[in-house]
Amino acid sequence: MITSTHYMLLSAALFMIGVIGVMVRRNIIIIFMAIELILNAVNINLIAFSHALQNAVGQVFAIFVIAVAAAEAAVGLGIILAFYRNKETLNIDEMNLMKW
Amino acid sequence: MDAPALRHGAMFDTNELELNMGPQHPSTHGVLRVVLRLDGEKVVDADVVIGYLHRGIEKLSENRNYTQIVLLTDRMDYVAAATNNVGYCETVEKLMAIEVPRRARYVRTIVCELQRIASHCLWVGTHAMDIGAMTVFLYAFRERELILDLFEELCGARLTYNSQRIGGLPLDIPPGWDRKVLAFVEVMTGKVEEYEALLTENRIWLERTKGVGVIEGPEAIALGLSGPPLRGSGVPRDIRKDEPYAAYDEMQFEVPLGKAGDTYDRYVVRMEEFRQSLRIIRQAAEGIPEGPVVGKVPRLIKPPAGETYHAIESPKGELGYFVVSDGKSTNPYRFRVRPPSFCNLQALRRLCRGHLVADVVALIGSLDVVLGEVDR
Amino acid sequence: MGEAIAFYTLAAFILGFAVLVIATKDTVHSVLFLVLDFLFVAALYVLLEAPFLAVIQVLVYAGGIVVLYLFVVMLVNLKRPPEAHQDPRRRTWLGFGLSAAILAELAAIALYSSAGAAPAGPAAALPVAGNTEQVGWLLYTRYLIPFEIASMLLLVAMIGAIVLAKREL
Amino acid sequence: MIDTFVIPLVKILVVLNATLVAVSYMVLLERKVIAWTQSRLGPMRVGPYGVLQPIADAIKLMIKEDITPVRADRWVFTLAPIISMVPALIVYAVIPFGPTVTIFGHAVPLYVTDINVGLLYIVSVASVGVYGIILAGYASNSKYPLLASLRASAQLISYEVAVTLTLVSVILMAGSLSMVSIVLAQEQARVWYGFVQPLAFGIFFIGSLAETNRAPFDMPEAEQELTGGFHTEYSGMRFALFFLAEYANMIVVSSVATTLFLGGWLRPFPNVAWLGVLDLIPGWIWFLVKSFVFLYIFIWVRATLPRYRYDQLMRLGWKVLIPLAILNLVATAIVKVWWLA
Repeated sequence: MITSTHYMLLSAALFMIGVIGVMVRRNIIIIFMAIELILNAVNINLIAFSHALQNAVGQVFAIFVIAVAAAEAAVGLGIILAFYRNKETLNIDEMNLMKW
Repeated sequence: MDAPALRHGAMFDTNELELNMGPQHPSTHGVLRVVLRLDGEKVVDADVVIGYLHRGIEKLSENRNYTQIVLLTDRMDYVAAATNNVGYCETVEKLMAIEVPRRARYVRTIVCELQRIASHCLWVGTHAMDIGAMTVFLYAFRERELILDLFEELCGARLTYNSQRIGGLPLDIPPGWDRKVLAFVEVMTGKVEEYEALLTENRIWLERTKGVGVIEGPEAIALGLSGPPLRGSGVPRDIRKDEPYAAYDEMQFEVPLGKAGDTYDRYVVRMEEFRQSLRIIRQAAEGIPEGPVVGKVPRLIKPPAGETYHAIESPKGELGYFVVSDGKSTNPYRFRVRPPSFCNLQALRRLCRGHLVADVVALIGSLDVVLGEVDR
Repeated sequence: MGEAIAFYTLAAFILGFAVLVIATKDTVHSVLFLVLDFLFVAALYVLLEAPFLAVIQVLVYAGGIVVLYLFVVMLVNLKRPPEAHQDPRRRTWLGFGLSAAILAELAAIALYSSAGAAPAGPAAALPVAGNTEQVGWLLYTRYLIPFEIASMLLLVAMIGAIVLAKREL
Repeated sequence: MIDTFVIPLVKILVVLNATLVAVSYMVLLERKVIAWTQSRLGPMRVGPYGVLQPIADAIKLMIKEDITPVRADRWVFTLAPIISMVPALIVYAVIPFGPTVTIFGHAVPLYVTDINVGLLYIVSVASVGVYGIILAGYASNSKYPLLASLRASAQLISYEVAVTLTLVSVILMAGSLSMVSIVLAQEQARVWYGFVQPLAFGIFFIGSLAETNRAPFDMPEAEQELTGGFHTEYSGMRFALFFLAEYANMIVVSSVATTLFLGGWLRPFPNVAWLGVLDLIPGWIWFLVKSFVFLYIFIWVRATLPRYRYDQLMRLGWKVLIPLAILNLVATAIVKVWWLA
């Protein structure tokens, strides 16, 4: 029997993989993709609960998450492109102009 | 951060891509190589590289006697080989002051105009094919085939005709040939309408050709263009009218002119030339006079010392021959060709700039170059 | 039983590909693994009886967002590997540690909370049946304003992306 | 047991095989039709009138050397043709070829499955197909394929918007995302949606030409400009997969067009009672005939029209088709709410 706990654990594991990606990798595109993984982990949770509670509200929220992810990807990749044109790098350790 | 730095290089570098178009490329019409520098899909610069088909025809000619050179000229503009023959023979005749009989001049006119139609058939086919209309290609080749049949009957060859001799024709025309030519004119008149139905008012065709590669009249002259590319820019220059050769002085025809000087106008000019050529062929075939086909030619062709330049209107433009004779040998001292394709190709770099990759293909097509003639 | 097999298979694929996404050197391969990951997440949604969301996941994520990533990866065409340089003050092990802590925390929440909490009562009955209809109904009635805000957000993102990426306006 | 396992499996087998055969004969049909347009004969050597040509082609392509460029990305290079082929095939799962019929006492619906989100499924699966093209261009590590694949993906993504918007108008009319319900809705309305939604049908047709990379929108594989397009570096069976995927996609869009705009398996003019005799012809034959007509128009267009330039194509997509599709959608919604409700 698969309960929502199983889904939560899966989601937690996916979330963690995403967090590791964000913290460990230095290629900013990979970091963005790790963020997408995190958002997906959240969505799995939302839909699992929507299933468990037989309530479609969870799916509505998941749609909002997807919309936000789309917006984030568009703007984020725009920033990456603009940055790349300036600095010829995608390494997040070299993006330290604003760092104090 | 200052604004100028933003625009130039340092801030936003434009990633230029160098793209080699050719020598092996389906639409560079042979072995033309164009080195494109692209900004995205936009052409920043186009470097035209030629010479992949160079056979040294001019130098070879210095070691051939005058009659042997005729067959070398076949190998220049191989889609209109007989026109090359006519131009060369007339040059030597001019140098030697040989009078060509009227019958031969009429046949030469027919031959030249048939070649113009054959060449334009090939041009309209490949030009349309480059722009993606594949059917026109096969239609045009179907009609070109009829012309090749006529030539096969006239001189036994289908591509490199070797159909002229200094002083006239090697043989009289086969009996009934002029009637076959007239029958062909009837067929072809309808076929030109067919091509035009597929292209002339096609919206996609208009969008692809109008305003692409505009070149104004004075600039066209400055670039040394000739033939349809020049007339497409509205310059009324046609050697058939201005300095008539063969029997053109006895023919009624008009010289079609363009206005804007874009790819579409060059297309329209050539399409109209189809009709004018048919008109000329009909007049010439109906009025072939009786008589000999070879003038008074000495057995040994050895022109007097001197030099001459003679140009004819080949399908591609001004095809000029410059022959220097030292008066002692049976070989020319210097033989030089002014090929229309080579001179028209000069314009490609100027035309391509600022257009897209797809336009480069259309522009090569609209200049109608034959690499055999460019490289010689 | 069937559900369990499906769940464990999908979970294994999802986690496996997720690890590959963040572990692969070649960025393009990484993007590909991300697509596969999203496809398996979509399959998981089907298992959870949310077919509409599964299709949206494929359409928007796999067909839209990741294509954007692929475009960017192909456009930037790096001359040197993106991870050649490392900040000397970077503490990679700390990243792993923090991530592990997050996992522990989330797992604890998952295990303890659901063990005790009874599922809330069934949701207020909607006037329509069927997954797509229900989602649509909620989106256009109760969540209409968030929906409009989301569309504004997308518009702003679109304009922002164009302004950022266009070379000259 | 029979109803849950055997029949669906048989159906999947039949649909898959029929599709693959249809795709290879589609190639022959295209060559023949274009040849006739151009006053040629087309393939005539293999079998009577060249009917065995597809088999000969398949054998040739299979025994050809399979070249992988040295500097290509091996895995992705191999994967790309598969990625473009698979979505083209799995779409057939939701296409209704006919109504439910009774065979040996079993009620057999003439479609593999009817899912609630059928139309969205088609759109989403089709959107995955673009990866095949992008990855082929990237993995070849060569300039022409790269340019072509960037063109292709930009084209696919922009025309997908217009096409999907027209689909939404049809969904509004039918009130369902399921392909079968859409056909049934047309049966109930006694009219094909192509007549009610001519604008949407037109946009769908143009958009589907662009989405399947067909002339006059065949920019990505414009032989005269980009030599071969994204599959320049491919050879043998991998090239064949790209080729087949293109034709499979053509059959997909014509099936979708038939279902959405031409009444699926319904006979022509379902509103005219005295044409009822036409119902004697089984529905799946009507479906095939309509799809065939659509495919024939595809080929006809290819033989006739020149090719658009890339920027003109984008302008047409974004500045003409998408605004028109949105207008059509809004108009449909207004009519539906105010007049029909």
